[in-house]
Amino acid sequence: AIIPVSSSFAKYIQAGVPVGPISDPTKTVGPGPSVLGKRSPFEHPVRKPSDLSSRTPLQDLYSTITPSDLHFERHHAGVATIDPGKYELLIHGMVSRPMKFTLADLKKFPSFTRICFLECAGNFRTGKEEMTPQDVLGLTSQSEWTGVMLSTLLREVGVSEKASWLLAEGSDASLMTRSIPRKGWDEAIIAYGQNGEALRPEQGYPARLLLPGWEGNTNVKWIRRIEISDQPFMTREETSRYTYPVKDKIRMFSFEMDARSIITYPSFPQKVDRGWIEIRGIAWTGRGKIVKVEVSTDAGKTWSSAKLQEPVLDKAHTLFRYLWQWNGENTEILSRAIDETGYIQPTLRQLVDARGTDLGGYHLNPVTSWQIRTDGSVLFKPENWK
Amino acid sequence: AIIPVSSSFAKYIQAGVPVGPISDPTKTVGPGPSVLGKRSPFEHPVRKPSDLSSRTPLQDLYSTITPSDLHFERHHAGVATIDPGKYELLIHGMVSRPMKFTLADLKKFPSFTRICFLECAGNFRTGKEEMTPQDVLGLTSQSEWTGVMLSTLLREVGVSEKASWLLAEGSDASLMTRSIPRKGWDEAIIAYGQNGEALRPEQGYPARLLLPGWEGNTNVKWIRRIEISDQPFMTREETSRYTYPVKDKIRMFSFEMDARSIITYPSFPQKVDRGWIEIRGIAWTGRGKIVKVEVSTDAGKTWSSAKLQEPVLDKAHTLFRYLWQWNGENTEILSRAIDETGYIQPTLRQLVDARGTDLGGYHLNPVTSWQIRTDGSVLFKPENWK
Amino acid sequence: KGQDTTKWPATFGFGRTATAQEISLWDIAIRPDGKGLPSGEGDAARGKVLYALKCAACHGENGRETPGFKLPAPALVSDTLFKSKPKTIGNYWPYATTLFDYMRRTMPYNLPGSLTNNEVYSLTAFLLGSNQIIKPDFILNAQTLPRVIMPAKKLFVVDDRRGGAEVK
Amino acid sequence: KGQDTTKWPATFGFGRTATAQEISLWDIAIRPDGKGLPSGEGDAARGKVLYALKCAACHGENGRETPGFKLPAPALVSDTLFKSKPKTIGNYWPYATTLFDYMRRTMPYNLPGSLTNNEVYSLTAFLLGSNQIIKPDFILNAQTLPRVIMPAKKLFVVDDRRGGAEVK
Ligand code: HEC
Ligand code: HEC
Ligand SMILES: [Ca+2]
Ligand SMILES: [Ca+2]
Ligand SMILES: [Ca+2]
Ligand SMILES: [Ca+2]
Ligand SMILES: [Ca+2]
Ligand SMILES: [Ca+2]
Ligand SMILES: [Co+2]
Ligand SMILES: [Co+2]
Repeated sequence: AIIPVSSSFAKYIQAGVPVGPISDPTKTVGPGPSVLGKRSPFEHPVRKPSDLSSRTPLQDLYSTITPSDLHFERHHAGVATIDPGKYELLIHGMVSRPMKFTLADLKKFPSFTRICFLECAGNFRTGKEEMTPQDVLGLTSQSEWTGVMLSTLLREVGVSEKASWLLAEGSDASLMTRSIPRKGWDEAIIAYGQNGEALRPEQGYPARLLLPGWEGNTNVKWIRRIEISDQPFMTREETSRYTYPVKDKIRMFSFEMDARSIITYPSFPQKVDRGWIEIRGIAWTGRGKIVKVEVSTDAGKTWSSAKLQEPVLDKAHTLFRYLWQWNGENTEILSRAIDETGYIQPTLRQLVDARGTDLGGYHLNPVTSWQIRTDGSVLFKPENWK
Repeated sequence: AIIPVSSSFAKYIQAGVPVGPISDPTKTVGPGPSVLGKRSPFEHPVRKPSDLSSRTPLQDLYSTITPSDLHFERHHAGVATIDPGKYELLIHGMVSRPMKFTLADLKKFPSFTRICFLECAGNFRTGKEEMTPQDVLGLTSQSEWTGVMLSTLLREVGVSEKASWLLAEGSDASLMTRSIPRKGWDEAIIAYGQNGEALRPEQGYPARLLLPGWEGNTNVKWIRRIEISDQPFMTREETSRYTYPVKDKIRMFSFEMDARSIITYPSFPQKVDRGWIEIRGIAWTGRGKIVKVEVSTDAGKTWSSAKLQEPVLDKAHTLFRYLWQWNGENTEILSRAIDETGYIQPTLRQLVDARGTDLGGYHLNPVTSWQIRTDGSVLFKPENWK
Repeated sequence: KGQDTTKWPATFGFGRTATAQEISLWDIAIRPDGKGLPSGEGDAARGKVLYALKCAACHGENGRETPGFKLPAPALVSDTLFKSKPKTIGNYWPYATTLFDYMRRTMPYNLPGSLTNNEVYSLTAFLLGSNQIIKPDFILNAQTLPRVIMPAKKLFVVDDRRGGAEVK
Repeated sequence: KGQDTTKWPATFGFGRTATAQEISLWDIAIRPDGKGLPSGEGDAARGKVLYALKCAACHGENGRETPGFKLPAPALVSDTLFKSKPKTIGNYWPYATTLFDYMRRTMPYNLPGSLTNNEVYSLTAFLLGSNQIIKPDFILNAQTLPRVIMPAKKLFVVDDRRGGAEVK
């Protein structure tokens, strides 16, 4: 830790005053106000990047808003750089008047703000005990989004009553495209704001589609075109990707993210002490609100209701907390989310029973479990289903 | 704007491919996932620092969460640097057992999260037409805070029933101290989390007092000591500062921040076009929830209700929006907040009538007004009350 | 209370009509029925040459997984049995039009948008051929491509889950 | 629904008892009744010398505003009329104990925490004297300081606003 020394009175600070990493803060005038804040030199939360994505450090977060620079990433041809002055959104197809909107145009329309999560449909990894929540489920984050409701723009172009699907197309080098059925249009936002400020480049600057609760990939980033149609386009991302085997079939167009949860504390590689522990985590569902989270501290034999942090928002990460007195013995702790449709987050076994062993990598939302060892160490419990 | 070129396939990118500030993003593979995100090179929101404080760029924000690096600052001896491993909070005085808590101890207790605003009691400036919302009211910001309820800690130390005040003391070089009466204890939080991550240094890392709705200065940062007492200590910050003349008296212990609002769009130095304009702004009150914001587009002659963004939270910045068709003529636009106690944000004239002309600089919450000129320019309307 | 009662106008007047030229420049998506396919044509022979030149570096000499070697890009050729691994065009892609659409917008990864329509037709023919879906001499164009029936098409079902207690 | 029904224990057992020594090291706040004042003493004559050495650079030669010159720190001396500007110790501070408490914790700004208790007593005496509140030879200590009555004390009233329609 390096302590910067500067203040409006720095000129008065006598040479020889001890200033160092462990100087007494009550006797050391600190730096004055600045243009942009920085993290404490003692804090280093980071995303975990791979070639294709980067993961949010869920275990380092205390609440539900993900700092924008820690928002997970998944892009298919890198982060596009878009000049906001040249940006335009085209809406055409089955409309009375095809139109182009500049970014300034978009910002002039009546605006809307909401907090909701985003999650990659491929979120969830297992395989070894030395995994953190970031490793297991880091492809989800939450922001406060602002933009213009898609319905406001569709009103301007005059959408045909016969229209039933639209194609959303990005302007990155993958020209990402997804077909969105009419049931997704009502809540859709063309978002230009994220956590108070402009969208971050990795989240689609200057504008993206936001479909609250729907799989991340449908929330097309760097959006430049919307084509109104009466059938899906069957793009690569909705056929050869983001589909998954279910017994002898392949399931496609799974838009809503299924309810799930994860305990973020305690988790690997943390250690716990015998005594009272507040088990903490997040739960969310693409189908509305979380109504209940249940926690088991005896490897799934019994379950009790956890406390949900108010306000519980629609399609939003919901904090849960559960008090537990650990007696120092080996055990497993688990959580399961229950959403307003009555859906209970299933076990991996239930998913395998329903879908077969060739599960694929999408829309897998099993209950996950942490093993607590007598020495207080916490390990992920990998499960194998093949 | 400089475009970084790197990706997992960078090695395949042929030399000679045109890459530059205005290259076609659909044909340029962007950089891959990274450890920490950065703002778009086209966006430069900044705080406006003076010797003593820095102000949040309210006019650049789209919603209610202030990005942590843009949170306003006001400190009295610079930003303290605290080693979290050495941090301790002492609670003593009229208690059965004086105790010290490490940061790790604080984090083990049952935790609590809420969104609320912070505002310096000295927020509000006027004086010239060329002022932005940041200049006028930039000493307020909002975060999602997490910590342990003060009441949880007081339960551990066993507070005497006779206790009625406590002293909160910071560990910065000003050893900031404020006396807090019992009515403030229930909602008080010892916060260690801000917008998902650890508190930022400027907001009191690793722990601060949070008194939702109370004047910023009472939310003692870098808190190291709480002394339980049966009378206030009459510290410098609650006597010679943060007090203000009211006619022939000096008013002290104004804890709750009075309801106020500001239009952030349109505002100086923006320009508007004739036609439909969505007037936008924020309103907040330290006394509960905002129940209504009224907007006038005819210099205060008539007022209409604006739309509030749901959910409206207790002691929180509340977005308001109001649709207006501007006919191109000179006018003034204003907003006024109404809170759940029935309080209506007053005009400067009303404040002068109630308090006299020697208003001082604290707890001034007048309705502010933007002048719209025929050329579309927007200017702040300074008011003089001497 | 807390509501702006202003009636919305029929139009806010922001934005402008897009010209036909602007639309056609961006209107590149192709539907399974062939809507959106450009004129031009191609065949596997020409595709094979292009593939070796522009694609093999990432997708492998013949588009197949090479045991013991990790390709920087997905395999493109395999047999047409659903249960076989890896899942590629032959056993997992329901529409041939998707191949044209996807390759034209994204490939080659390092130079997206650089292929001509004829080149994309030829590469599509080559890959469909390699996956034993069309004959080596099949000519692909806007008329023939939508008629190619993919083996995996019959496997696809639309998700019918709507929440509720059942795990599906 | 959405509630953890676990009963809280009488104590969670986190944290530890603070020792008397630890408390006394940090327990520096002083109340208007003098509780918290340390032993020791001081007077204006000694304070004047200290002031010139350690304070005058920021607060001005005699603690007064100099017309046409902006001090880097607030003026400390003015007359004792409330309506007079600037508002300083003489006309605006309700308690003399506050002066001791504040200076000991924060001044001199560049070396906070460097003054001895005797030095703080002397500087307090000097500043109270300069503001014509105590006589030049008054000895300040834990007994005499809380007895000093400040001219502004009678002006202070506690905010009694509780919301509602009235603007006050
Ligand atoms: C520089 C490396 C590179 C080159 C060269 C390249 N590709 Fe690719 N290709 C990729 C990557 C990486 C992906 C996966 C992209 C993704 O998943 O977003 C891919 C995906 C594909 C896919 C989809 C595969 C699937 O299973 O979904 C096809 C088809 C394809 N490429 C065809 C081609 C053709 C044809 C060429 C030559 C004209 C080509 N590629 C050249 C890297 C490359
Ligand atoms: C390096 C500059 C500097 C020096 C040296 C300095 N001060 Fe200060 N002093 C300040 C500043 C700046 C403030 C205002 C701090 C604030 O408002 O947070 C201040 C405030 C004060 C105040 C409170 C004034 C008010 O109106 O609230 C007193 C009393 C004071 N100083 C006394 C002293 C004494 C006594 C000394 C010498 C022992 C001293 N100062 C040395 C900069 C200085
Ligand atoms: Ca995506
Ligand atoms: Ca329990
Ligand atoms: Ca403060
Ligand atoms: Ca209106
Ligand atoms: Ca089309
Ligand atoms: Ca004390
Ligand atoms: Co994804
Ligand atoms: Co303040």
